[in-house]
Amino acid sequence: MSEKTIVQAINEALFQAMEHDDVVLLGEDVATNGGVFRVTDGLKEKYGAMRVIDTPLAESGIIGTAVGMSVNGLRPIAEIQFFGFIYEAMDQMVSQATRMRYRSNGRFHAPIVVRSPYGAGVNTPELHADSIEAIFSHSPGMKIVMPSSPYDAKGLLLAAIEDPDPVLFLEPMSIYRSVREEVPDEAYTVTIGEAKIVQAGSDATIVTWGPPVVWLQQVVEEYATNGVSIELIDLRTVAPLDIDTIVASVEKTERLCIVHEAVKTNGIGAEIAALVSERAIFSLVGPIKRVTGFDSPYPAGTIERDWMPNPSRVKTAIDELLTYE
Amino acid sequence: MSEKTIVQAINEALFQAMEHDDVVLLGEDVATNGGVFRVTDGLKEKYGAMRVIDTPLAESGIIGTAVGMSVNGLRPIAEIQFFGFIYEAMDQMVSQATRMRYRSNGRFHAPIVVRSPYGAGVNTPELHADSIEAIFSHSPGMKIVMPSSPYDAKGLLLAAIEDPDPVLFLEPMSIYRSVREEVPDEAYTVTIGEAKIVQAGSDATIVTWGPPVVWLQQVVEEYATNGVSIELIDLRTVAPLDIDTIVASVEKTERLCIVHEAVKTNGIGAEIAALVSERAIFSLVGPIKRVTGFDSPYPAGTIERDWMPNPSRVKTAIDELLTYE
Amino acid sequence: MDMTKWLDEQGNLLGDVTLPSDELLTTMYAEMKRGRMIDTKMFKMQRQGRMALVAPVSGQEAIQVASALVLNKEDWMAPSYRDSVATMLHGMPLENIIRYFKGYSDGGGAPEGVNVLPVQIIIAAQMLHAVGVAFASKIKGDSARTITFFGDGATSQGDFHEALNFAAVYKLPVVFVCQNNQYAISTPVRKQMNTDTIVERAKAYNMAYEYVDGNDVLACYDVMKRAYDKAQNGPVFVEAVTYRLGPHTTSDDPKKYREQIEEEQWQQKDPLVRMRAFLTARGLWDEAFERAIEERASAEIEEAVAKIEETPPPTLADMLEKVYATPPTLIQEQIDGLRGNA
Amino acid sequence: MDMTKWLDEQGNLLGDVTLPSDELLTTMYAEMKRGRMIDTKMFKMQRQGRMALVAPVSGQEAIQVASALVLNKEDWMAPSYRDSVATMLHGMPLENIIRYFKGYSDGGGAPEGVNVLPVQIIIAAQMLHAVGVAFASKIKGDSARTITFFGDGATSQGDFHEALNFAAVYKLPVVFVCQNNQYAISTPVRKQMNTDTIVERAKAYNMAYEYVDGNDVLACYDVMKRAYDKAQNGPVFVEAVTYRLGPHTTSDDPKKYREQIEEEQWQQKDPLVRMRAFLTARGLWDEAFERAIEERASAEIEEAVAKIEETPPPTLADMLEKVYATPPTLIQEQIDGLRGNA
Ligand SMILES: Cc1ncc(C[n+]2csc(CCOP(=O)(O)OP(=O)(O)O)c2C)c(N)n1
Ligand SMILES: Cc1ncc(C[n+]2csc(CCOP(=O)(O)OP(=O)(O)O)c2C)c(N)n1
Ligand SMILES: [Mg+2]
Ligand SMILES: [Mg+2]
Repeated sequence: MSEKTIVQAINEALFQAMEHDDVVLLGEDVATNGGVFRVTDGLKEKYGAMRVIDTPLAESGIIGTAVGMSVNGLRPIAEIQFFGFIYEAMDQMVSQATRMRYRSNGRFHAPIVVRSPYGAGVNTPELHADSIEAIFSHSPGMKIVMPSSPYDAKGLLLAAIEDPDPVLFLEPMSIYRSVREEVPDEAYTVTIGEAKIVQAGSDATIVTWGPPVVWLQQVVEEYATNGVSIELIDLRTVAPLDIDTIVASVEKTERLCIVHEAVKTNGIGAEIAALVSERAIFSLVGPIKRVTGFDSPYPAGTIERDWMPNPSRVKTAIDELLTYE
Repeated sequence: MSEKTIVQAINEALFQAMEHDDVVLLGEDVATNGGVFRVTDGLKEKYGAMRVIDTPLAESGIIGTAVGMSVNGLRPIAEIQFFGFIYEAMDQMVSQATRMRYRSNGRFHAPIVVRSPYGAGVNTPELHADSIEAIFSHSPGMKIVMPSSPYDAKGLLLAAIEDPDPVLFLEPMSIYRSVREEVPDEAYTVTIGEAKIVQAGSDATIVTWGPPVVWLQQVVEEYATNGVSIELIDLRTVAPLDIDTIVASVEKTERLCIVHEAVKTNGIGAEIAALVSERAIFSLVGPIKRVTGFDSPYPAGTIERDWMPNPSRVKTAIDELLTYE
Repeated sequence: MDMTKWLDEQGNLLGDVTLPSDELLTTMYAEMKRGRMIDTKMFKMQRQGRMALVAPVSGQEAIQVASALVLNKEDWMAPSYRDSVATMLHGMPLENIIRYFKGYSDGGGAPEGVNVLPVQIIIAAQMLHAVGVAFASKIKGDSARTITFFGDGATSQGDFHEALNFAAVYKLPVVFVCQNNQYAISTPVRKQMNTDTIVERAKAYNMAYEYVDGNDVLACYDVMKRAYDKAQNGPVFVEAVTYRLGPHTTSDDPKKYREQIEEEQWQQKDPLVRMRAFLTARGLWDEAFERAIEERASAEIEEAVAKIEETPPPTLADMLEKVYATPPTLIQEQIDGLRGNA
Repeated sequence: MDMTKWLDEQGNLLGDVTLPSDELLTTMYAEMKRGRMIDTKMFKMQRQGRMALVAPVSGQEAIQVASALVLNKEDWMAPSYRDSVATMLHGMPLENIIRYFKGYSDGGGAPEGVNVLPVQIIIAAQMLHAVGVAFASKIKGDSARTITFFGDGATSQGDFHEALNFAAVYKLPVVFVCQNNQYAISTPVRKQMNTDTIVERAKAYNMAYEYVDGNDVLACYDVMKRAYDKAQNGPVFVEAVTYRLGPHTTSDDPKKYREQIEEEQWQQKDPLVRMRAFLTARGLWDEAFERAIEERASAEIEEAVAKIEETPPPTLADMLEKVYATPPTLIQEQIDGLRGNA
């Protein structure tokens, strides 16, 4: 047990996973350079260039190769350097990896893990910060994991590598190094598909994932000081959705606010709202609120903080929800 | 004025649009072959191979080239042979066409039209029938038009070609030739972004688009015979959403059922449900129903009819909604 | 560019070569003929409404038979939608092929031990899978090789380029077999690219290559054997020049884009006719042999069709169970609904 | 592969050539020097927290200056993120470049009449835009040519291949300039491809090509003039062999992947040093000339920075207004909310 950042926790998980000979790592600049965020640092030195593979600059090539490797018995972990570059590999993600199992009637499957740093707030050029997980949630066959803490990052990554289905593992780059916590040194897994109730509460529910989990804890605490009890749910996995946890919470609190860093329209917040309005509408005393990015491409650095959800926008939403009885 | 199918209406619109020298057409097999559905038949003969262009087999190449053409003053109409192949051009669609305007601070824009046959029910091999419009609705910058009748198809296509923004124009291949109606012979436009109330009603609202518009008219009629008045809304444009029309209808009918041919999770139905649960939840007397495809890839021909929404599933949903007061 | 050819169009041997055994020679012909018969039958069944859509192989049997014959059981095949002659010969049951083209969702599943990837619809996507499969072989240190098929049109796709580049950089044991059948649907090769041959592409990756008459099964076999051997040490690119005698698929009408005279010229080059003439001259073919192949193939087809007509297609619920290893809650609910135990 | 070279590393002329005018010679140097100064300044500003992220050009000025100098005003440029020396010389205001790298959302907008596409982040995507722009020129029958820049790493992308193929098939007036600076971030060219040169790729499309010492501005100018002329009738591919002297971006540490000795060897080949030696030998360079360039560039930078510091970045509402020609209802609501008139 020791204090680790998310980068350290992931790096450690990779070292431990690679003890299995069938695990290989591939991507742009992952080997010699150890990744542009140093997440894969040291792995090539330990496991060699045949298992930690610098690839040519071609995302479709990376994912397509990983799919083929997985069909032939390996468990490849592919890195997409920044999540906005996944569009280049869209077909291999959505029409190939996700469909290998049913297409081959179960003879083959594609147990790949696609790791990628994503998300807002570190003043990157465009297409480095987009949160486009919803695109993949509309494409059944893939699981999408988005941890918000070092503990979960390590445990979920090890679970993803063991998982028999393709997993998109999204790493919150804005909190890569800023969040630290005690993380076991040995290997362990956290179950994919289970949300975590970060803070139990009774007056309203906030559902979120990724970096907002961190700052929303303060928002929730503030409310607590004022006698308002907010339940904070960290989805951790956005596909498949842990709808039972969400519905149970809403049945209790009667008020729902969804917070995410993606574009609003057709974000995963839309699906959550739709499911709740289908399954628990009679529990609600007010509208379902979404505090999200705006309906534009993720913007340039100087305005990203205005674009992202923030405590003040969340409080406005919650305050309104609390007016309903 | 004469009776036309959707294919004929679109073909006529293309002939009329190409009277403008800046309109060009490009895609796989669109020129000599006239398109695999003959939608572009005769255009090369009339306008020549410099303006009706058979391309190499490369979707990213097609859309990227169209974007460049549009920046340099042309109005290209690009065809993607079947919508499932758009994944190959994902970056050019979502990171390039949609972003040219803001990226160049308004100096350039990309007024392309991307035409593609889409949708269920004609027993095609996989990836020929997927309805993946929602992926693009999560990517601001593009408009998405999905007509369900020959009249709208012609008018909306001509509007799309005039539109200063990139437009994804999706053609419902299952009713390409089965629906006929009177269509003016001269050029006209139908406004993009405006839903159409196909049938006014007061007891429940069905929101849909594309082929379901056709068979839902019969469902609505059946209910009418039994004294139940259903409002049927054909969105026609799914991005931007005509939310005002939807909300006005729900405020009147108090019951909402969304029907679409796409995968359920994070389909456009999710966004509609989310918007309504945000803006009009107090008008609702029951849950918001979605009757959609299942959460799997679009399936093989022998089971596609079970996968798609159908009258019986819609009636089950409506009947349930009618039990709420 | 010199093209490898063993037979002229009349089936005469060109030059001094060491022939394969008589048994192999007759197998080559028998497999081509079997492929042709199955193809013809599936086409007819589609016209009768008993198949969804078929992509005919007729005309391209030589390169497919030759490719499959050089492989060992443990080798891998990553096909497109027009490679059923090759995949069957590598172990894919005829029943699966028919089920696939009937629109059954289970047709793509090769039996255990048959290393054939499912039919690929997305042009060139399978080439990257072949690269990955071959890379895994190399990493694991086994000696399996991977062969992938694609068309002339596929060469324009980004995935084609990325696959060739990866294979060259990592020196992977993969054979890329391009069946240049002159058209991508209606688009002729000269509009697809600015070069006279496709092997030009291979040179750009410093990759070994072969250029062969794809309607000459002896030349194809020669080239594929060499390619197979070389592939142990790195990728090989094969361009087989051929022609699809039929339409692109059962939905296509080639009259829109091909001249009848061109079709007739290529009929003269039919790989079956040529090989039959060659075998006849060597006393390896007679009417009885032909009848025997025909009877065997007919029986095989009838048996497969009968079996299929006994086995209903998978249901939607069956298919939903194959999306994930274990269906997540929301999908399980949908399955339960369909199975009536919601 | 023969490389076009005019100067050796000491700045001596190799062989018998017809030199451009003295004015052009000094302009070449002055523009390279100006580019270097701006680059250095932006790098420093980033370190001071006054820029978001910068991709330095230093070391690659020769090919960029030469490329821009052969263009006419109406010609088009489709750059990547590392081409500001070229884009500025083609008319993109320095102010825009700085605004872009400061993370202002309006930096990408060239003024009316300046045909420079916005900075492209997605590797190789701009190559297809160049193809489209050139295609439009050809369809409209104007004589503009299009030039696009990309790196050695970009050659592995599918879009690279599709762009070259389209350009070759349609014989478009486009010049593809590959700045082979030896690395794609940490990945050296020998891991990126299996060939010794990148021009091998051009041959696969039957495309005209040039292979040039990218640190020799005279050779670059010669090659680019020829490429420009030839491009009237079809695409030309140029490989300029060069080196980025600095890190990939301000977030990169080349020590992880480059040997110091290699960096020193390339410093010897600095295009500025070489050209200065050449000019000095011809009496076209002295300290005063150098000072004059420096002063002009400093003034220019200060003016741009001052102007920028006066003009705040666009707000989110401004940016939302630029997504569509007219914001749709739901976006207009968001704009109204931000502008406080909801
Ligand atoms: C990515 C993609 N784009 C387009 C298509 C539609 N399509 C199917 S086959 C075909 C032509 C393929 O030509 P070629 O590669 O020469 O193979 P052939 O059919 O001649 O065997 C096209 C355009 C597709 N299946 N996938
Ligand atoms: C599609 C895509 N993949 C990955 C990246 C991340 N990335 C930015 S620059 C770069 C290396 C580019 O190398 P090269 O093409 O040689 O250009 P250079 O930076 O050397 O000028 C990479 C991998 C990107 N911007 N776009
Ligand atoms: Mg072909
Ligand atoms: Mg480089």
